[in-house]
Amino acid sequence: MDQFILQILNGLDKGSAYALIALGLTLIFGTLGVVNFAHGALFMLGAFCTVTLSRFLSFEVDTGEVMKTAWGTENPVTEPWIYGTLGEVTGQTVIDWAVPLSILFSIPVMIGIGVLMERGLIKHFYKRPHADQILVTFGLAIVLQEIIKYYFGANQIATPAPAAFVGSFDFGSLIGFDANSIIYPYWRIIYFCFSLVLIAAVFAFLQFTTFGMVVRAGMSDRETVGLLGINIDRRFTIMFGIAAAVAGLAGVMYTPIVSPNYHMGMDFLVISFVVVVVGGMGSLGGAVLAGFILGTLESFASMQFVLERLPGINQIVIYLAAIVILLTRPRGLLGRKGVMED
Amino acid sequence: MSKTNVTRRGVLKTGAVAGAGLALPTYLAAGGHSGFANAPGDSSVTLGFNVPQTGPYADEGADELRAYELAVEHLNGGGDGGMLSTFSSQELSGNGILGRKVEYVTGDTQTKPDAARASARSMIEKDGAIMITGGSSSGVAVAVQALCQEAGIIFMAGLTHSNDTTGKDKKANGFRHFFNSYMSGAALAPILAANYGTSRKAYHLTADYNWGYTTEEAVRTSTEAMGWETVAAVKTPLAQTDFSSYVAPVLNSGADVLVLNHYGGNMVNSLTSAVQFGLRTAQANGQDFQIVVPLYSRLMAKGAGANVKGIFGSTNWHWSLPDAGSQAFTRSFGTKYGFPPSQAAHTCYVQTLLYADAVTRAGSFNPCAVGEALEGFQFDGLGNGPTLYRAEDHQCFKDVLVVKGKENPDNEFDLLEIVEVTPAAQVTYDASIFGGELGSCNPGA
Amino acid sequence: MFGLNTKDTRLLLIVALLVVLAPFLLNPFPEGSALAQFNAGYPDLMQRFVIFGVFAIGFNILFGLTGYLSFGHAAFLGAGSYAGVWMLKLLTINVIPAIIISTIVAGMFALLIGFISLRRSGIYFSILTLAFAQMAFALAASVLTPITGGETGLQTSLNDPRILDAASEGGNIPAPSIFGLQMRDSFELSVGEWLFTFNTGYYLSGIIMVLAFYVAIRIFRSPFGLMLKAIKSNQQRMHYTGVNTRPYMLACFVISGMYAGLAGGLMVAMDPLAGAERMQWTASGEVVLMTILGGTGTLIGPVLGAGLIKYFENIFSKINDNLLHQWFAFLPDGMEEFMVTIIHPFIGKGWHLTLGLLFMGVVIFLPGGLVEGGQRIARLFSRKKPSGKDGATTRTEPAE
Amino acid sequence: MGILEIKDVNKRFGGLQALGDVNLSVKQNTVHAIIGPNGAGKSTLLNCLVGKLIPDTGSVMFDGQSVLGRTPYQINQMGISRVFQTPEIFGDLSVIENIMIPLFAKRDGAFRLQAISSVDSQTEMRERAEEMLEEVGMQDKRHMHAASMSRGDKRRLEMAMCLIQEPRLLLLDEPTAGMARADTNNTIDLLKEISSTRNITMAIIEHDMHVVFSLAERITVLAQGTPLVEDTPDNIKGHPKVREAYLGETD
Repeated sequence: MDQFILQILNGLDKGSAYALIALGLTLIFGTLGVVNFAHGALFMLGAFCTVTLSRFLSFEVDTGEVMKTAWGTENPVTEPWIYGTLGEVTGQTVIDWAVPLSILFSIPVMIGIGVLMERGLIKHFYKRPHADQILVTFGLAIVLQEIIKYYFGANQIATPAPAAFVGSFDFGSLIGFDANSIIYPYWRIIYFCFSLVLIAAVFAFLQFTTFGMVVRAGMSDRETVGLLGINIDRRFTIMFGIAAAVAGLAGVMYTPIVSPNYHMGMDFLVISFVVVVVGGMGSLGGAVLAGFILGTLESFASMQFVLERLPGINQIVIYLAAIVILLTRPRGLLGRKGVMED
Repeated sequence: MSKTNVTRRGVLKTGAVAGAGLALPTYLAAGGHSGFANAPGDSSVTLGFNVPQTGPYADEGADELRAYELAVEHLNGGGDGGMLSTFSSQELSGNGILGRKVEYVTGDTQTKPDAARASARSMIEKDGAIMITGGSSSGVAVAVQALCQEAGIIFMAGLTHSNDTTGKDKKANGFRHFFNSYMSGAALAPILAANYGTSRKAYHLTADYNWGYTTEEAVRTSTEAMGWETVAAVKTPLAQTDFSSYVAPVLNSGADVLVLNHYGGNMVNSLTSAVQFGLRTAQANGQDFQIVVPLYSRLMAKGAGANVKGIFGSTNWHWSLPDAGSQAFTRSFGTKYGFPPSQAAHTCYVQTLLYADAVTRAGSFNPCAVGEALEGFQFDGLGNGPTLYRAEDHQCFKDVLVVKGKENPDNEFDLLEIVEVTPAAQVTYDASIFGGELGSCNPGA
Repeated sequence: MFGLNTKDTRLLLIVALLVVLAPFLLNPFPEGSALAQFNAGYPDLMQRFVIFGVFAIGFNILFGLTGYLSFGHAAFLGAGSYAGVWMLKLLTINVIPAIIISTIVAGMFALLIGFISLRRSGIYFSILTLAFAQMAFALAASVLTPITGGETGLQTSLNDPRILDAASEGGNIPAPSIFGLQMRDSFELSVGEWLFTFNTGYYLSGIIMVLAFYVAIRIFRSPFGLMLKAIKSNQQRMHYTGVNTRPYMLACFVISGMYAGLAGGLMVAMDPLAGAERMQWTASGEVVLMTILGGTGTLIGPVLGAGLIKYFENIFSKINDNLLHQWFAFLPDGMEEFMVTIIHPFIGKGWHLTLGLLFMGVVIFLPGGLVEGGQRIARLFSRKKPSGKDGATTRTEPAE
Repeated sequence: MGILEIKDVNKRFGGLQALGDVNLSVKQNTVHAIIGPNGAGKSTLLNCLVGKLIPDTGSVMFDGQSVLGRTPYQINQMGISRVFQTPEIFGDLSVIENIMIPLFAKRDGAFRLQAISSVDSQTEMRERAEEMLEEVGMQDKRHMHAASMSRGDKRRLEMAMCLIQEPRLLLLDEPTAGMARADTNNTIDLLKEISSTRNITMAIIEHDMHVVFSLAERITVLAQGTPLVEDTPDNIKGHPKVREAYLGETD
């Protein structure tokens, strides 16, 4: 039973990651109708906002001393510049809090990247065939990846959560199980809560603001809204920026869970498309729901007693579930009719 | 159509066809005079360095490439000579290989068997490479080794740790210096028993592919021989990035040790998850919970950051080894590139030297002669103590290092500390236990 | 000729001629010259050009004609490869049975996946095919290791039965051959500084590619092809025209899958190893990119796209700084360093970057793919007539 | 006994009774119009005839065979063709190809794999297609991209695509909707010519009374899913119930 509850927690946690990534994608793909293969790259760029900020904060400057290294060269002794400005203790704390700090840092950066991307490239492709969109965004994804690889290397980069969040929360004793039977890491709980807040914020924004209403109207009938004298193009640009920021924030918060490398976006690309389509094209709620369903299924499939009975099920469960859902529900969970069906 | 596999590019390049201006076509018939594929010309010889340059192992590949460039420099008499002076066989004198200047071509394996073979074939067919070396996974090593066997080229494996490379998939033209899963298990088990006791219950997470299987098998067998019990062994998809659903159940499974049969990104991520779930600080069965990583590399340790502290594992070589060979190599590499070499760099450097030495001793580039010179070759001074290139399976037998994550690293390269140098004798096994057949050497012509 | 109209015949003859002369055309630079690095006329790459050409031609029969974007076509390539290696292991080292069985097995696999996936259209179809292929890949790399060799790949080995062959002598695995002629056998011709390689495997693959191309032209020009184009254009009207679109789609999907299987069979015939990553989504994505890059729906486009991507993968990844220094050695030291620094990010380990820029460049400046580029160049020279639907290729108009 | 016999057809969408006890008989070789105000169930009825919808109860017989449970393509193969409100043609293809596709469908049935023979070599088929083009006066547009034509030409093409299949029943869903007066008149002439020169039955759904009274021999007035009255055009014109239910409202 405790194992079961643990896997539900895992499922919610994984699901929140999938939902968050799919949310950004479905804003662009499910609603603007652009097949954006660069979405994974946006997720990756978000993660590298964290790396950049943490690198910047802990950028080492010479202290003036020189030390002989064990491999025979003489290197100057260095320390993070921030020690010089804030003192060692405060400086250390600021570096330690790089991940939460980069939430603030990444929002403007990611919106900027999103807007730049839309203005510079994507807007010329709204009316082009999906095939062309695939080619251009895939090309862009590769270019973005390679730029990151050029500066940060291919290896994973450790980006731990602040020391205050290390450790786990004991759910078990809270609900009457043995102590330590159901423990869950603080950071993952934070990630889950953060996702819920972000998802809720995006929904509220689209539902309750005039901007959101116009965008929703524009999604269903771009030309009519255009005729009303509303500059829908500009709003779509902002929408793209928001989607990029959502993807980026998903990446920022994910860094302590999986150390980022330049390739992480590609690893998530396929799954995020599967989540969006299983959720149903054009449905934000569907994407979120699909994220949680697939995350939970994946968690259960990785349990030992499941694997003993169905070896390899953990390898395929997401795809199997996707096939079953798409065959029983023609437009995914909550898809709108006629969106990317031809 | 005349039958020939001989590519004459090497010959042409070095000007053997001097009649450059001749308008008359020259038909090259079977290259019978040399008797083997890609026989080099008189002035230079081309080696093929096939390493991952894209994909998750690109950094490891880059380090391998640095080592190869260093080896070529040393073979051609440049730099400080590195391990040439400490190598027990003093045949190499810095004038290339058999008096021919060493040149090289590079390629990208992408850590995919298909791409690696394409790259290797291009080196053989287009560039006339006489030997192929490199790689950072067993899938690639096994694939390229088989290709070299077919093409009649010597393959000097880079980083490949699966038993299969010199076990069931061994080939007469292929040679491995790196250690393997079996040796990791054999070296680790006594240290684990000494540090964690003999009444431990282990939980294995195993990457779901060939290397994972052989590593799990090796560690299980050797730890169970010490009295440990295996509670569970769960296979994890190679593409997995978040291991929470695999790690979460471990604490309540009755196990008190977690063995991560993962490499590269898998290991970094599973270890990160394990530490997040508090396994490193937990208690189980009245003992401190422990984590073990059978195969360590410095790049992995770097990716996992502080999570590796105090965690045991094995490695082929480490730059902090005190012997003269290791020191010479580390100094030479550090001077050129500004940081110490990785174990992948070391094995690649050594393999290049070993090949050059074997050619020199054999007096020929013929793969069969080279293979004969390597088989049963005993040497020292290349960093792992006295070493044997066993004739039966073309596997090197040498000391294996048991290491653990350093508690207080001095710098970003000083992440592992050596706990034990397990002598070669303790990790040697019977050549027949993994099956497979070497076949006979193929000179390619 | 051959049941084709003049324009198609001309196109077929041009392709056949290019295949025959490829060893010359792809090796334009003399051996040992600085530019020899750009030569592509060695057996492995030439084989890859034509084999991926077959793969892309087949993919285009599905995507170009019907507009159904399969994102799991690599599964058929992989299934064909595995079937091929098993034939080489069990039956005979002669490649003919291997190639035939590969095609059939892939066709059956496509029938199964197509039957299910074709219940949906658009993006839903794409994701279904993707899901099937990813399952095939994940299982082949892990739990199916006894059948597929897992991550290491399936290879021929010394103790394979090969029931039709005489016991092999010596300790070497026989190389794939066709009636005694080994695939890797080459004949070399040296003309002055130039060296040209004529490889058995390449010509076998080349002949099959020309045949596959010929069949593709026939399909494009057949009533069946017309029906498929009509399905792409207006599925609704098709239903009310008395046409059952499902069997047409399924037949098209299976034919396309068989092309992929044929490519897989040829791959293992040239180089007897089948790896699981051949089925991964990246491999499926690659053929999509090849087709779009070359020009979706055109006959020759996919072949060009396949060639270009393989060229970059195999040639640019092998350029290293060492070579750059050789090329620019004639410049003064400072300039040499500068040039090397500028070019360095785009070659060797940066070849992906170049490829990414190429994708973007083509789709931005040549909306119809490479074929459009070719047409523009042709127009520049001839200035005779504006492009039309009557060209040798049937381009779908991108803008509506 | 008519060629098309609709008996007691009912269709509900949730709480809405879209069709209630529809009984209708279309005589062979007549032009039968179905009119009615918006929401009267005209389109629902049409969709029940072509297999897009299945009635909850009742029967639809075409030439003595039930069409219920058959798919659109099967019903087309029985000899029923349909013209849509907005012309449904193969926009990506040329005009002549548009004509040849239904011809192949007629000759080969719902599916026949002819992947190797060439379209160009099917001279007999091509000749018939050319004849049809001439008949509808589009012979000089044969190589045009169908999508690039005017709306009137598209309608004409769609009509030709239906006629070349020599259907026994042609269903027309507001064939002149959105057309200019001149185009409408052309279409009326075309339809008149078709009905007089061919043995073809037509069922036409139409809003435009001008069209209806120019063409129809029988008219059924549908209101709230039920046939109100069925009669000749002259009688319908003066019918008080019709005025009340339909004409009075619109005009």
